[in-house]
Amino acid sequence: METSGYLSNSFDGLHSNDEDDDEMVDIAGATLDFSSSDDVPPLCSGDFDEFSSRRVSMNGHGPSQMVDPLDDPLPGVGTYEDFNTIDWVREKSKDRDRHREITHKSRESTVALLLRISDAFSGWLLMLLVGLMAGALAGGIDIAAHWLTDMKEGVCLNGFWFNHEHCCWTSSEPTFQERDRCPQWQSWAELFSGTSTGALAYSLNYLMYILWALLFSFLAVTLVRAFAPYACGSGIPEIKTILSGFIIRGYLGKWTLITKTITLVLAVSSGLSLGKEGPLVHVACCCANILCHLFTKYRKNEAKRREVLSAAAAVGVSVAFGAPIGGVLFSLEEVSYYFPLKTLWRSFFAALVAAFTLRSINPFGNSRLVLFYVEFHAPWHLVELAPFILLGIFGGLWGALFIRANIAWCRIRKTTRLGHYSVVEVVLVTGLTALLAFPNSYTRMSGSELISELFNDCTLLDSSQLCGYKQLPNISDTGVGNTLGDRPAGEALYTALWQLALALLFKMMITVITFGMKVPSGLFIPSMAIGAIAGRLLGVAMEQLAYYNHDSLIFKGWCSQGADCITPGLYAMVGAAACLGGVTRMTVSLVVIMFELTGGLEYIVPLMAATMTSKWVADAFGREGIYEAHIRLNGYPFLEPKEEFEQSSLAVDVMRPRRADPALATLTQDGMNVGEVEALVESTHYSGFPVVVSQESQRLVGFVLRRDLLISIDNARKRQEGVVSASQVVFTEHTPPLPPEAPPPLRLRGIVDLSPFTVTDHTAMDITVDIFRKLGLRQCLVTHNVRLLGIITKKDILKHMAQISNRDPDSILFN
Amino acid sequence: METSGYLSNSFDGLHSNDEDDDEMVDIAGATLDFSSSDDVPPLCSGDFDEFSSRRVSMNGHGPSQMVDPLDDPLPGVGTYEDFNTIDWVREKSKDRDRHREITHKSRESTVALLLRISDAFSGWLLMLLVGLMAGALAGGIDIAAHWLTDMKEGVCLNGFWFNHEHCCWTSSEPTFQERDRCPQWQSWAELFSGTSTGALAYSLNYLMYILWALLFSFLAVTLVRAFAPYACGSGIPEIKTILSGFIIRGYLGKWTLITKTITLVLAVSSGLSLGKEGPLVHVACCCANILCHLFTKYRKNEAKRREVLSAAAAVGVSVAFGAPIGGVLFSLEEVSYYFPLKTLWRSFFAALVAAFTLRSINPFGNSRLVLFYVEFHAPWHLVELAPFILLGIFGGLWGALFIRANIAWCRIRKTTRLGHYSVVEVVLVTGLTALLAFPNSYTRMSGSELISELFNDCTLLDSSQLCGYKQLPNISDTGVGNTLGDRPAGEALYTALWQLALALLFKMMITVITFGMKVPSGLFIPSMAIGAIAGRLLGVAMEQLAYYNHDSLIFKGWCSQGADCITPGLYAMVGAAACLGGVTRMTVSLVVIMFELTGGLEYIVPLMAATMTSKWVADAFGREGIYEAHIRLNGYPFLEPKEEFEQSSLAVDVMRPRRADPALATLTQDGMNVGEVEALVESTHYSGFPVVVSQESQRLVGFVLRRDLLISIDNARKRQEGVVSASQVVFTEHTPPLPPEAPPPLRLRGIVDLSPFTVTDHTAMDITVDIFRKLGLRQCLVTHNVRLLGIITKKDILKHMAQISNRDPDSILFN
Amino acid sequence: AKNFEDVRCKCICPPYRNISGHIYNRNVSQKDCTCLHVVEPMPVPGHDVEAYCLLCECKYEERSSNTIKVTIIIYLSVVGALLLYMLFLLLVDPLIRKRDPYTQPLHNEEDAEEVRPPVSSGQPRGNTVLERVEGAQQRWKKQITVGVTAFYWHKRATE
Amino acid sequence: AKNFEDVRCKCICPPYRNISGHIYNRNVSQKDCTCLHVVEPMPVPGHDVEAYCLLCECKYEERSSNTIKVTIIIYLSVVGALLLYMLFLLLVDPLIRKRDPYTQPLHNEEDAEEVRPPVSSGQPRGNTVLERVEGAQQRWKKQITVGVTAFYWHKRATE
Repeated sequence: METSGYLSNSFDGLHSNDEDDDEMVDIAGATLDFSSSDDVPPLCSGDFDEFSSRRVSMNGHGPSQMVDPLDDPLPGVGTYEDFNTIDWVREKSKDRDRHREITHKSRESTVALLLRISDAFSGWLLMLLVGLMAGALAGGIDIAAHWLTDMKEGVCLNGFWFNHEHCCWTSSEPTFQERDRCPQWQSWAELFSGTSTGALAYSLNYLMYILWALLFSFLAVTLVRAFAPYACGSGIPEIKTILSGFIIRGYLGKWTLITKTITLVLAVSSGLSLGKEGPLVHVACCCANILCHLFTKYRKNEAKRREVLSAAAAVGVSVAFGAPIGGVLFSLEEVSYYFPLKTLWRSFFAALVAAFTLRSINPFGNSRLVLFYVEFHAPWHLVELAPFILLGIFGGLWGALFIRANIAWCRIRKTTRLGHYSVVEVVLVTGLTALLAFPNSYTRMSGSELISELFNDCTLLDSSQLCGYKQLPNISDTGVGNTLGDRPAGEALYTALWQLALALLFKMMITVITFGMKVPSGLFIPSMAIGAIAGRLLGVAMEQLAYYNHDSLIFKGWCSQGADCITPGLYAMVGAAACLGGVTRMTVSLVVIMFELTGGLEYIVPLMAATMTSKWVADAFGREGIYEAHIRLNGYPFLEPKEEFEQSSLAVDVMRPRRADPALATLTQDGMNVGEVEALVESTHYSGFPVVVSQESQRLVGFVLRRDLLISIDNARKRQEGVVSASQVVFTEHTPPLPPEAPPPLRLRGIVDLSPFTVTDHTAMDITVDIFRKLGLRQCLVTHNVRLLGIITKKDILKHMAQISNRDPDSILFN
Repeated sequence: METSGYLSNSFDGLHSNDEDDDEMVDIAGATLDFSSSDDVPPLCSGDFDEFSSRRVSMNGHGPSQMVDPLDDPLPGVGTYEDFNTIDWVREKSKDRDRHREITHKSRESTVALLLRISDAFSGWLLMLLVGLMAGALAGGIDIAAHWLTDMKEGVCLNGFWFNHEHCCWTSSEPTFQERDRCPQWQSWAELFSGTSTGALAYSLNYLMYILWALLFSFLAVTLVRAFAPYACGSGIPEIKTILSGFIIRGYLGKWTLITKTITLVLAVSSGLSLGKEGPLVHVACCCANILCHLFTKYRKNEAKRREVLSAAAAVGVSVAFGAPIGGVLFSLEEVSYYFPLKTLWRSFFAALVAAFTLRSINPFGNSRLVLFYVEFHAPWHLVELAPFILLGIFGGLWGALFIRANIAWCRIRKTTRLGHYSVVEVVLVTGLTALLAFPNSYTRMSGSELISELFNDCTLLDSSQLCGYKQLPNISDTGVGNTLGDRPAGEALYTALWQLALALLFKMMITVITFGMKVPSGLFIPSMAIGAIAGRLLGVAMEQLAYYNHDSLIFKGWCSQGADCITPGLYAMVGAAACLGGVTRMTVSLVVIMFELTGGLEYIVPLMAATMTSKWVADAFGREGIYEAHIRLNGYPFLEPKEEFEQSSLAVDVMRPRRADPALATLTQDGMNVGEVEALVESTHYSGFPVVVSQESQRLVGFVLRRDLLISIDNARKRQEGVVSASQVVFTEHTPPLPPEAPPPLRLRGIVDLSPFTVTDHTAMDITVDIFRKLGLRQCLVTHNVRLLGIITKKDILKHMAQISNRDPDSILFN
Repeated sequence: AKNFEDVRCKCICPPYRNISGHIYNRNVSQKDCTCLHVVEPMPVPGHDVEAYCLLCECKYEERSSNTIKVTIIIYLSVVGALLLYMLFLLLVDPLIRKRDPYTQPLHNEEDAEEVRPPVSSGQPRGNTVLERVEGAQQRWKKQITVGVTAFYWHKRATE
Repeated sequence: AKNFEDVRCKCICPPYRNISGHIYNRNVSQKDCTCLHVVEPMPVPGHDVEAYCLLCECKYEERSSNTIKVTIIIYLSVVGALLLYMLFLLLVDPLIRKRDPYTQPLHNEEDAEEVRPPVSSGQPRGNTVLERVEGAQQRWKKQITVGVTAFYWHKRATE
């Protein structure tokens, strides 16, 4: 039963042409009315006429004018199967043809000119729409997640839709010590038992907390399972792979978008150790992909669409952190594969629009885009670089450790029977998290709130536990301004430190098993929280050290009595950057994101020192970031652009066929009949065949893709009269003379790529890899003195690279 | 006499191998002792041994093990001539070979392992050095230029080395109204005539101002002429070309560095309408290039060196604007050609180090890196986007106009006899500038000071003319904070506005004829000044409009009486960004630079709106920025990465030989003797020759560069016994059997590139152009069914592109 | 028009001399959001007001309670709809299961027939080549979404 | 040790009531750089001090006069050296001009001989191919640095 399901599914995949990313619609949304409006895209009304005219030119009665081999004469020809890699060169060339045609037509009529102008601006319009939609969705997610998170705690009597903070928004009841208490907000204990203190109230609250958490996570994992399995995880590894040219149909479709948005809120609210930042990138990419369907230019071209997706990745980070520049750099540094300058401008524009939309929605009610925005401008001293570098080392070690542990855990999940119990797993982990998290106030609060509290610098206005310093008698004399000098730690602070240390351990454990579960889960917030806790601990330690030793050699110059010389919030920030850097191996984009969070350039050097140290330390234990590790774990065909190819092998060592293999399967440009071609195609599983002049000379004419060949032959058999198995297949420009009784030949020059990429057998593999990366090739032919020797595909290269680094070459699953 | 000078010079150029960028040393620095220490680079002591061992393997007695065709067996082989383009693929492959060798060796001994580690970190060390050196130089330039600028005005009695501000540093004499007057600083009139007011004093000061200006500019142009003609101009067009792979020896050499540093200070101080920002990029690149000589890895590899230069361009902008992130983006968006992620990290590091160095030098005494750093956080209203977009349109129009006017003027300078009188031209323009600039206080001050004053927001603390608003009676009641509400303009402000309008006109005229003169001259400051004036004018106009119509429909919502709703300084900033954007066509990097200048994210949207409008408007009049226009004016071989190739031509249309031309000059892999090869080489001027199996089959074996061929043959004739004109030249791996009496063959397989890039004749030119751009090719061979048809070089492509856009293809001068 | 409930001016005043810290919260316009207007009653005598106000931090904040309400309601209804749909599928499942699983998918294919290449129905279904290609995908899907996909494919085949 | 001259605390006080604006400038350490320490004599009576000081802006600034001195002196000496060298070249020019211009450049080439490929002296000088290659360069140089290069090449040939 399962097998038949796969087969019919992939069969659809082979022949779907327009509705490329919405296969899920057919499946889960069968009774919803999405599919019909989408399968015939609104802008593509002339499909039928085009089709018939193409058929005529295809079958070649009359002089064929097809000089351009990349013209797509049949629907289906020029598209890709699911789980395959696109050919960037072909796609870009297709787009240029399209553009040229529009330019050419625009000289003829005013309407066409207007069409051309609208075509030129459609990219910007699309960016605007993506920004608006992603910004609005992010705003909605923020509001809903906040509300649901507070739901675990209690309910607002003013209106059930208010979260705790908004419930007490206009109340004048909160006092300086208990800022969030107001009569309108009722905790579950108050609501049920009428009392807010005592053991009963505590246990009631504890119970409700766990129950809600379990409910949310159960709902999340069930919805993901039911509607869009692709909605699980952070999505960044898959988006990286998709941007590099891989096709995963439905990964960025409507159902994924809806499910991910809904379940992300549930997952975040359930109190699991995960964040919304990574999934927001996935959500933004889904938006972009869906909006691409409105524009022919982007709907029909996989390469152009990937430009838009690169920009969407920037938009995702922009709304996640309120950092438009950081988002663009993140997309450039971490996610994108092909990032031309035009995309740079556009993604910047889209990121700005999204940030602006989010700001106008104002989800936190404080005109900030993130909860943990900080604003302090305390100076730092050169000596402090030493603890910052220490934090970098911690971040690097944690990053390396986390990646190893998480990958090991995911591998267990994949290979053992554990993988079959994803719902149970999620519910169990949530229960454990909630059980352990509630007693400690620093784990009970959400990740963003924790980070916000840790980043915050203690001023006179603060009354949190972390600011529980001993009051000095002469405080009011310090005078103008809200900053305070260093003070000795008080009782409250020591308690907070203990709790923080426990929270650190707990978060470190739980994050390893949380990331990779079948709910949407981002890694940024947990990593930052871990780093921020470590940083804050070190910061307070440094502060106390400076306070008690302000006359020692190190502190003498800059830490006089009563001066404010150490800012623990800054340490938390640096620690967060270091841990995030260690896990994701980002550097520049991370620094820019942090610096947009703080709005000040003062801390670039500390942040840079910490992230660089973190990256170096983590790289010493393993070159891959968490995303690359997950890509490899899943066996996606991803050609890492950062990795240098070190081996001295030649193209001839990598190409197929190997010495012992049978000869390369080639087609001749004439002399083969339909039956032979079909037999050849069916006896092999290659995705393309070189066309040669003759089997003896092996002189290369071109390259034809299996999919195009199959579709064309099938089409001809159905629509063209007289095509039988004995008909000759002709790839040449002019039909060779045939015996009079022969059936009419099948002319297929239109689907032959007459300019396939070739390298000589002596080409060093490093150059070949470079060509594959930079041009985005799918395959490349190998020649020797112009005799065709073999073929190298992206998969061959990946297998070769896996072999070199002593990994299993069969872990590369896709073309 | 001139001709012989050229010849012997270029002859040196052909055979120089190690001292690649310091040819100028031989010429101008003959008696200085630089040359000998540089021609033998300190790290390359084993040159001789390498040489002899290579020679043995070269001439091939014994089995040749040279599988790698890119090994460089002779000094000189594998290097490039002056004014030629490098082959990126070859260079990168060379570097990978080097790296592989080091990795291989490091497994053998500890010393080699240490060498490997030092090699891996040498890139970072180099970046550190570049940052330190460029930061220090920029600090020195800032201090010296400030001092010299004030020298035009007077002298400090405390110590002649203090500028005006530092002269009055500790003085308590300055009053609130006249902040810069103190008895220690004496204007020339005070010094000579004893009085500081009256017509006599004014004329004395006027005269001294002009005389100093003339002296500075005369010195500048004379030094440039005498020591380093390459030091003139901004240098960015040439650096762009160099980064794209062109070679201009001496352009980044020691003499250029010294001369540019010295004359930049003189040129800025002379009061000409030019800035130091562009030349600082050139200075930073010179530093990087010189420091590259310390590291074998970078000295010997043109591609690796260009990575360092890309980072250096970022460093230049970083120190010019105190904007490390903006600098990196500038390098990425505007200057660089090949910018891998590794370079991104490194250039960010170098930019930070440089900014840090500059800050520790603290040239302005206020811990800021630029004079016109601003810090205001006044909010802006959505309605204000309209004037901002107006400023964008102004900036775009001015950018387009400036580029046309300046290019026309430069063309006149190039083609008429005016070009012969560069000294006279500079002196005349300086005289004119000084004569017209002195009476108007806004043109008399330096460009940065003007921008600083225009960007500044009027607070209670300011007393400048631009803040000459009418005092309202209830001012002291506005209470806490230093901001002020809108006020009506007073007498002083109206005067200032008139002066600003005149200054705008004057700056617009004079900048057109200044840029391109034979002194170091940057364009950023004048462009920004023009935009800032226009912006400030519009800002004050808006402010007054809002003040007098605060009840009208537009202003009602946000401009209540007494509120501070329009910030003229913000308009100046937006105007500056718009004009700079119109001239240079930067977008993202410009916004980031401006936002690092202001230190706040609030103004991203206004800045983005203005720069985008400016770019679109300017692009409507001409696609090129000023740098691209200058590149084309000078005929450099620069393949614009931004430009899309629109034509549908095929490779066969562009390749040489054309249909009417004689056949392609090819070498056969055996069968030719030395004399024939020499005759073929000398009868053509191609820079490389394909090697084929035989003249009949034209089956391609490889490609050999003219330079390598010439050097190898000459070397063999000198060093190898028995090589005469009749000796066979053999490109095959195994020597074919020769008649016994024949002279020993000359084996040259080592210099043949066995994997030349090939495309088929049917390849569309857009794909070919893409390949050239992305892989950095120099030439590509064209085949048809594996028969060699012709060759396409970068120059052919550029000529083809020039022809398409109806330009003169002969304007492309270089390979 | 702005809801009166949707603006507030919040002043946080830290401890000062012997007065403990206090939070003041009032619905006033942005113009009036200063310590002098919001802090009432003023806890210090007249000459100390300026010094006390200097320490206080007043922030004007806006929100849109309508946005919050609408967002939450939309969110809840989407979740509800999804849950209902899922329940529906689970309930209908046993009914459909009795029918031949192969007849059901045709319903979709007929809809999309016209824009798909007509070859789709002529292709033999059990093609061995296709099976081999599918093999890899199947392996992948098993590894990645095992458990999840089981549920999902099962549903698909039985729809 | 920091020079006492190299630190200052500058307070700018704007006009307040009937007191005109004033600038105060004192050599004090960073800790003491507050309005209360620097503004002396205080122009307002005791109870107004806090309000007046609120308006004043005090900035602590540091500089290094030694850096300035050294930079300027280095700069001037480099300019001087360059000018002297240029004068020297101009003066020696007529003396050298009498000699054969072709014998002079050898002095340089001999120095560099060993690291250059030995072929350099065996190559015929007036090679037509080379001349053609050089033609383009010559054209370029003329166009770009005409005037400047004339002076410079002239000097080179006569050295």
